[in-house]
Amino acid sequence: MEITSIAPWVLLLPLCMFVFLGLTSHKFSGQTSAKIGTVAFGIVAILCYYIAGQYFFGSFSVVNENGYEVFNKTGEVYNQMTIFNMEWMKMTENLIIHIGFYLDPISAMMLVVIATVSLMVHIYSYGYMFEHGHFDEGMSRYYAVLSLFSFAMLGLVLATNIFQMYIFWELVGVSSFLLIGYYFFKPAAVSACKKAFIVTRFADMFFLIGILVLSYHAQTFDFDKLNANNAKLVMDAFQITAESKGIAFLGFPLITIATFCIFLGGAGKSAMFPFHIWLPDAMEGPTPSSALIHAATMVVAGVFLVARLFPVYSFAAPEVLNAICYIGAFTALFAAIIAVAQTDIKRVLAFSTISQIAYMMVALGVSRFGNHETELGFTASMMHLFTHAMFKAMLFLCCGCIIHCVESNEMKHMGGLWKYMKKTWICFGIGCLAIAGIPPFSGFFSKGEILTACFENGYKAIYIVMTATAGLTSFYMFRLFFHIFHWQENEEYATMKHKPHDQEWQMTLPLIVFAVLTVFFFLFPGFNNGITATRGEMEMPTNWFIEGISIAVALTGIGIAYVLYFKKNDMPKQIMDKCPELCSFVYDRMKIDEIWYGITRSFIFGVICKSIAWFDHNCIDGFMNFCAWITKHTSYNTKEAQSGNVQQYVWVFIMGVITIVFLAVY
Amino acid sequence: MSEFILLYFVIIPLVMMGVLYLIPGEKKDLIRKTMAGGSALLVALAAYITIEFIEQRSAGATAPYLFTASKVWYEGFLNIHLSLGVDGISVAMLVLSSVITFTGSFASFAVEDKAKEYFLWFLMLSIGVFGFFISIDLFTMFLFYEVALIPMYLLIGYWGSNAKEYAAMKLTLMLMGGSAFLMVGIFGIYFMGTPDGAHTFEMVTLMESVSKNMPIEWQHIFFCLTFVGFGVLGAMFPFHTWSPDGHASAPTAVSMLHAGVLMKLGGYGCFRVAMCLMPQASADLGWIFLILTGTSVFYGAYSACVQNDLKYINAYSSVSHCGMVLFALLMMNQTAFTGAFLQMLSHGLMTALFFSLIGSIYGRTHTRDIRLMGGMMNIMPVLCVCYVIAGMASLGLPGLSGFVAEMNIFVGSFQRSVLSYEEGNWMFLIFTILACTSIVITAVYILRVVGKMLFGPIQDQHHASLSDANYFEKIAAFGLIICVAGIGMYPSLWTGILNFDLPRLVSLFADKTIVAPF
Amino acid sequence: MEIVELLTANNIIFVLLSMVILAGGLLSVLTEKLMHAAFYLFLTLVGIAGLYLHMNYEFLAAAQLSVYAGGILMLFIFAIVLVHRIGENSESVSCKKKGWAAIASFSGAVLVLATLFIYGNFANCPAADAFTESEVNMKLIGTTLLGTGKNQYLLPFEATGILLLACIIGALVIANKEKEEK
Amino acid sequence: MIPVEFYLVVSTLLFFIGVFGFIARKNLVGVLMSIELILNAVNINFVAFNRYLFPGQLEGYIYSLFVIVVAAAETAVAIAIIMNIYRRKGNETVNSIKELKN
Amino acid sequence: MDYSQFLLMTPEVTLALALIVLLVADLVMGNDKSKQYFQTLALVVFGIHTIYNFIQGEISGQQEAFSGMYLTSNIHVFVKNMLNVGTLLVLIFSIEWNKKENSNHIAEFYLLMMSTLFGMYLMVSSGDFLLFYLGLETASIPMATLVALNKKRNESAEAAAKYILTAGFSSAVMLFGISLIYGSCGGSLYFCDVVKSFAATPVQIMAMIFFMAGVAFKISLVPFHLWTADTYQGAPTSVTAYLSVMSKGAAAFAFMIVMWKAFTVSNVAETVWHNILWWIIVITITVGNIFAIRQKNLKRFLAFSSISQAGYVMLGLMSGTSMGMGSMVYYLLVYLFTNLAAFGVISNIEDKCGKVGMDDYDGLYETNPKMAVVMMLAMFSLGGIPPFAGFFSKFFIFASAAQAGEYLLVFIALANTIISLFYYLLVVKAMFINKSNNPIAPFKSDNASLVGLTICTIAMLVLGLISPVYEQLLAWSFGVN
Repeated sequence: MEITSIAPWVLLLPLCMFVFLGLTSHKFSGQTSAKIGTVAFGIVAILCYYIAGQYFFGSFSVVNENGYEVFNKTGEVYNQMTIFNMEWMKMTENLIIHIGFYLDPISAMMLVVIATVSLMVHIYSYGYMFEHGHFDEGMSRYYAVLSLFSFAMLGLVLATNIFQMYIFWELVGVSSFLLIGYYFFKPAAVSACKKAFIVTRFADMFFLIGILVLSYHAQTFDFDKLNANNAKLVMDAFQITAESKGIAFLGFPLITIATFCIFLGGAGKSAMFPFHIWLPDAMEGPTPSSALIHAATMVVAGVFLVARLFPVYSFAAPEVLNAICYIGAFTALFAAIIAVAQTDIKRVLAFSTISQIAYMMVALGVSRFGNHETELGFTASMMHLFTHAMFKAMLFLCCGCIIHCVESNEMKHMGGLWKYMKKTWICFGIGCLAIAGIPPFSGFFSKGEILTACFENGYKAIYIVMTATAGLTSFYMFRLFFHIFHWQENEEYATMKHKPHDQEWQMTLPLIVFAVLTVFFFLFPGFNNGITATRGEMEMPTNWFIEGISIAVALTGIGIAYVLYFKKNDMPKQIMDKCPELCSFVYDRMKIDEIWYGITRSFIFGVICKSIAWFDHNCIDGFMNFCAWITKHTSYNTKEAQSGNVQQYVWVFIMGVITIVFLAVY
Repeated sequence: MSEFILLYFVIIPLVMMGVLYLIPGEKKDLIRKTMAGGSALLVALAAYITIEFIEQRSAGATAPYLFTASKVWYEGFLNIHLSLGVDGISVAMLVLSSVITFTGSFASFAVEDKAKEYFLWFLMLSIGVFGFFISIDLFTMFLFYEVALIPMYLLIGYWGSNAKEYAAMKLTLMLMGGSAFLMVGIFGIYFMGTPDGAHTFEMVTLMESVSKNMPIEWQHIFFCLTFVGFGVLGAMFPFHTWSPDGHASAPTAVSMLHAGVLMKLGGYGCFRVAMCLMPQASADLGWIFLILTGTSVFYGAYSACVQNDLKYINAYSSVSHCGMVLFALLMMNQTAFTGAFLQMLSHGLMTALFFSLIGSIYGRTHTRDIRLMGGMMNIMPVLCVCYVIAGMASLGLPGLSGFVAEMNIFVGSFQRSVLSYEEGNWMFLIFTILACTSIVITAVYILRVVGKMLFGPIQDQHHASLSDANYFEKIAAFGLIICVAGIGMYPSLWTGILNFDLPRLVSLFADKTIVAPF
Repeated sequence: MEIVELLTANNIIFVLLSMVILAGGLLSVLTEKLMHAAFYLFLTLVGIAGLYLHMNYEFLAAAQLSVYAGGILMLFIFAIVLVHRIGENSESVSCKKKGWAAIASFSGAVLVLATLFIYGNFANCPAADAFTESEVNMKLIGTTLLGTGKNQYLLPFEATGILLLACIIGALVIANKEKEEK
Repeated sequence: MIPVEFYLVVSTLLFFIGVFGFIARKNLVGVLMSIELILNAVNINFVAFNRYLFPGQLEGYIYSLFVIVVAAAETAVAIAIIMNIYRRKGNETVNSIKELKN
Repeated sequence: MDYSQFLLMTPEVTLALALIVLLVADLVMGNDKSKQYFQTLALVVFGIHTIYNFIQGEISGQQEAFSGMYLTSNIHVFVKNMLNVGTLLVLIFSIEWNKKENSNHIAEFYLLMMSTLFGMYLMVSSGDFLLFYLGLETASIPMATLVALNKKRNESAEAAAKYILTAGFSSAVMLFGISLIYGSCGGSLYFCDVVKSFAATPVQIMAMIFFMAGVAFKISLVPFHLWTADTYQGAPTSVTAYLSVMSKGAAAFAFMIVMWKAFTVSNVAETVWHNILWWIIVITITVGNIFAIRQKNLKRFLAFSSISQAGYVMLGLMSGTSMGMGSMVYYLLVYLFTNLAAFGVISNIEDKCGKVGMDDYDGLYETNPKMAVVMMLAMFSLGGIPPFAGFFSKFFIFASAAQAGEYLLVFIALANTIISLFYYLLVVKAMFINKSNNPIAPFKSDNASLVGLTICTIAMLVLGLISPVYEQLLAWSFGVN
């Protein structure tokens, strides 16, 4: 198969499925739509695997726009390949938006991630939505939107230029919106989807401004050109030299502003503080879609964005990378702390997602071009992205199974489930071990590399924070795990019509697939071969000292969780009673949402919008009405001028003459 | 008459008016069929013109206008011509108008009361609109502009809702006020812009002669007058206030045609008459209007956030979007121009879609207060999905038309802003960034509607038994959605058509220094 | 110019006539009784006729006397008699109204006179001192009225015919009214 | 010789006396009389100008003749109308014709 | 003595002949039986007069008779023809009224109409202040009797009284002005002589203003307009129509001729009256519009509308070019048909059910759609809405003012059209939008009115769209120099 001929179908097929399923939603039953959607995505997944496989392991070439033949690999270095690039809209001579297919190690990796997770979610959803199915006809809509999301996400990672990325960026945003709001009759879901969309939209505005600044100066959107030769184009465009930071705006280097704005876009999607507020609420969506969008794929778009522009960041704006790593570290710790206090199992996972994405951000932030040590973060980040996608998706899907049985998200309705759902128990356990960073599960490798990167690049404080976070992570994950599966059996199970049980194969198969991927990750071909900043091969140093510490910290976390939560006891309550304010403060997510609401509802809505509306109604409109009123009023108040008295008429007449004469003559 | 092929845009509605006049008022079905057929004919004509235009341009026709035909109307001194012609911009507008007339006709099928008269006025409105876009003579342009104004009054006043009489009067009078500015401007252009004894209203001649003949001080005056004149129709702050009331009270199809097309007359006129004829003046004084239009962009958006009436929300969003059109025009570079005209198309289509849907919903629930509705998605899924699509187009979702327009506008504005910033002026940059913020606010108010009205639990149990869209509403909505998506997916078609002519027009402004006060 | 020189017969007559005219006019507008007003009006009209005579325009004076004093005034008197029962014919006019009227007429008079005297230089007119004592003979009047040349007035003369005809018809129609309604 | 200005003084004063009368009188006949005063003032002007300034032609002279004639016609019609009013309303003061207003 | 000069005066002569014929006929037709044919006869005679004058050949250039006392040219003749057509239409509209309300004075009605028309002819054609004065009086004194013709209503008499008194006063004021002109402008009252010695001295200016006031009264320009509304309201509707269109139109045209010929030495913009008129126009349009808003009686309403229209008409004077004249005449022509259409409808409805209030017109479209449509067209045309003729006439007259650089004035006038559109739309609103419990019952109007309305409607619709009329007028017109 020619790559160039199959590549368009990777994008076209999901799009067609979206349109097809959307238009025929009332024609087919939900199951039929689900089957069609799943099969179609299965084809897409195969194509993705094929392309990724060919890219990493095979050999092929495409002809680039200059007419040179580009191979996927030159020696050890993977090349960036533009499989196709179609002009979509020409803005100026240089600024042309293309829709294309850009293949490099990270996008190939993302292809695999997306294909895998999305396919699994397609399969899983069949069971989940069908049986859970309030809503048979909604299922077609669900699958349609899943297809839309897959299309958008694939388009995003395959973008050849930053504007294409922005386009698909918005599309994933909207599909996320639609999926969160899938249960649109639930007010909570409605407000969650609005929140998600508006917050990310707000961040996207910065992304757009960043794109505008960057592209105006660089006169291109293309990643190829932006990143080429150590971001030389950008450096020149912004007149960055060794001595100066180039063009300044308001005293800041413009490049810093531009790249930071772009990062803010990513921060919005990736739920970095302070844009993280939407992600916990987004859990109102169906659990499989949370697994896909809010755990594995869309939320890492921000990480992917920074990785995609990594040369620009690294060479032209390293200070932004610093900022990224500090923001990331803060977010990681912050989210982990909040996760400790949450009782909704999906919320816990959501905060853990925030925290884990922050890990990736930190890893990127500490990374620089230079040597293998400094570039380690990049690879670590990508690795963590991959591993996290797998185990977090698995955790979410497990949650889906649990919620399916218990019909509640709250921990207090659970406990002792291990007896009833063994497979889920095992998978969830694997996931927790992985996220805690226990070898040999996948999380161990990626997290370890991240910590190493922090440490080795001299970010000691960050390293400490991240290690602490790792401990917290293992604590809250196992708190969750024990709370759900052990603790104390919920008496209600006995009285339930359907006792909790492992689900049918559609829902179990994905769990197993992910579990396998998580457990046997160490068998994978090394990420150090290709998915690196230089796209070449690199050594992955293993710092046993750091690994050891991280394992120890993780085990400590697990241990504490075991003590506190394995069997029902009073200890957690006692601890919480010691500082109830702090607990409720943390439970309330540190009131960040309230601050946001304060700004938006009270200030923007209450003050700005209301006052503008008031101004419009009373001043502008009022002025027009006043003009009309004054005219009319004058009219009615001048009745007396036409008094009916003929002598008055003449008086006016003669006075008119006199006045005119006076004015004209004197 | 083949050289007057453009005149068919006026003749077809005229003939339709004649036919409708002959049909007795009770035969509503026949009237509707006539409308459907006739407006379909208009769409076909517009399509034909578009294709033919592209072919001719691609074949190398470089005349500023194609399909030109000119016939002296008032001979001698006045030298008024009936001059027809189209360039890329007008072709786009013609397509927009015909599509909206077509869908508007379908959306009007629900009109029962005096359907015949309704359609007669509706056709007159469309005559004005079409006539405006095919004219290349200032006099006929102005004439058709005014022709389009007056049917609005009766359409809103009779078939409207709420404070319809107030709104109708306000709208008519304010637009008339605009035309007062405009008329003075036109006189100025006519008498001072052409040498004595060779006065003419013809755009082609005026394009060259105005800047040559008119002293720059007078150009400033007449630029302001014409810009304000058309700006009123384009809902420029602070002359926008007719728009919310007018749109809120107008019957469905009238809102569609009005917001969709008539408001575009404003932007089109600002560009064609005020800017292209007096480029130097627009470079000198554009900043005044930039402040106003920049204000309307975010002002409309913020106002929309706190409205509770669906139509008001949409009307304020129109203020915002149409402000964007004028805003982009004043940026005076090709990308911004492209964006402006795309925005015209896009806003026209999506706002028409909005209004047709609102009309359908209102026709069922008899309320437009979003606080009183909820969970419509359960009740009338088709209408609501269409509404969501319209909303997405409005907030600039890629793949729908709003996105391409806005992106062009932002890129274009940004280019101008940076140039201006490098000269030490802040103004353009500030307003460009303000305009950017409007995309967030747009999302806020669109989602507010979607969240409150379409999603959520069913608010009013009386609504639960309402029906979903019927066939003509579907035709209207789907037709518009196809167009919206068409532009959004494949913008090159339209940028291509526009770019046949824009470079020529952009060159008018190329050598001018754009003045900014700060 | 000494006072004595001004006391020519001409001047004295003029002054007397003017006083009659103005006093008559003033009284006629100020008096409360209509009949008195008509009488004072008569005085004014006669005074004006006297002025014409003084300027040697006998025909005009005659016309003035016959048409105005004889015709129009009679009409007035008839009207007064018809519509006013004697004894009830006094009318009191509010001071306010008179005040308004006075403002208008006084300011007007001041303005017009000021203009005439400050700016009017009739004395410098080429024919200013061409005052001839000669009478206008009737034949000249006749040819002037019926001639078609410059400064001859056949056309106005004919037009007046139509005017008078129309006025007669009109006045008749209006005056007829009462009878028809009965 | 009496300068022509003196005639103008008389005529102007008479004119404005007439104006005063028109505005101040209550009775329509009185109002009509005031109009006659004004017309006479005009005639004095015409005649005096003719006599003093332009004696060569009879322009002012003839004009005043026509004015007299027209005045007569006008008075006739006006009195007919006033009589009409009187017959309808029972009086003929200015106040009786105040129905049409605003 | 060159009596052949009368041959130049075809319109006047034929009109006088018609007048005589009718006078004689009236005398001959003594009994009631033959009187019913009088109306037909009068219409025929007047029709013949109209047509005869219409088909007269063109005159070459400007001509004069009686040594400049009488001026004529194609445009003069056109104005007279226009007045003929208008009068004919008025007569047609009043047939029904004559039969019903005025059966005793049919002959007088026609005779008075025609004699006032004669006066207007003289006004239009005068080249001398005397003839102008006589024309004006001929047009106004008999008019007062026409106004008083409605025997059933007190208002009619009141209107007539107001009219005759103010008319008398204003003509006296005008005469005072003329006398001063006589004194200060070289002792000749021929326009061509006046202009020679017109040097804008203060006395001359004062004289001119007094004169202008008198004419402005006739055109009802503010502040000389106050009689207008009362008289229009009180007069029989056909007379109101006649007053508002013919009387005003003739006076306006005559005013232009006088101002241009007698008071303009070289350039209009430099004259004093130009500035005065500038302000008068502004005030007139504004006051007319503002006062019109509050009116509830349609006739009164149209009176105020006609005041503001008079302001627009005066714009034609401001340029002093042939375009100004042509535009003004064209404006008058369009205004004639438009206003007559409105009055035609009003008089029709008044004849049928005696209603003239704006509230009475509520829901007219439901019951009498055709009447409502004609009225609506008239309102739109008056408001200057295309494609009706009113738009074109407004456009051209504004253009003529703009030609002279009067952009500010044009703008003010245009801003005022907003107000005027407001109240015109009020009528439209009443007919189309408002609902009424007691609408005017459906009726069938007489054929004559229908013919008249049809003519007016067609004129409103096509007059603007066909260019030859205006082009021809422009060709015939002349400017100051």
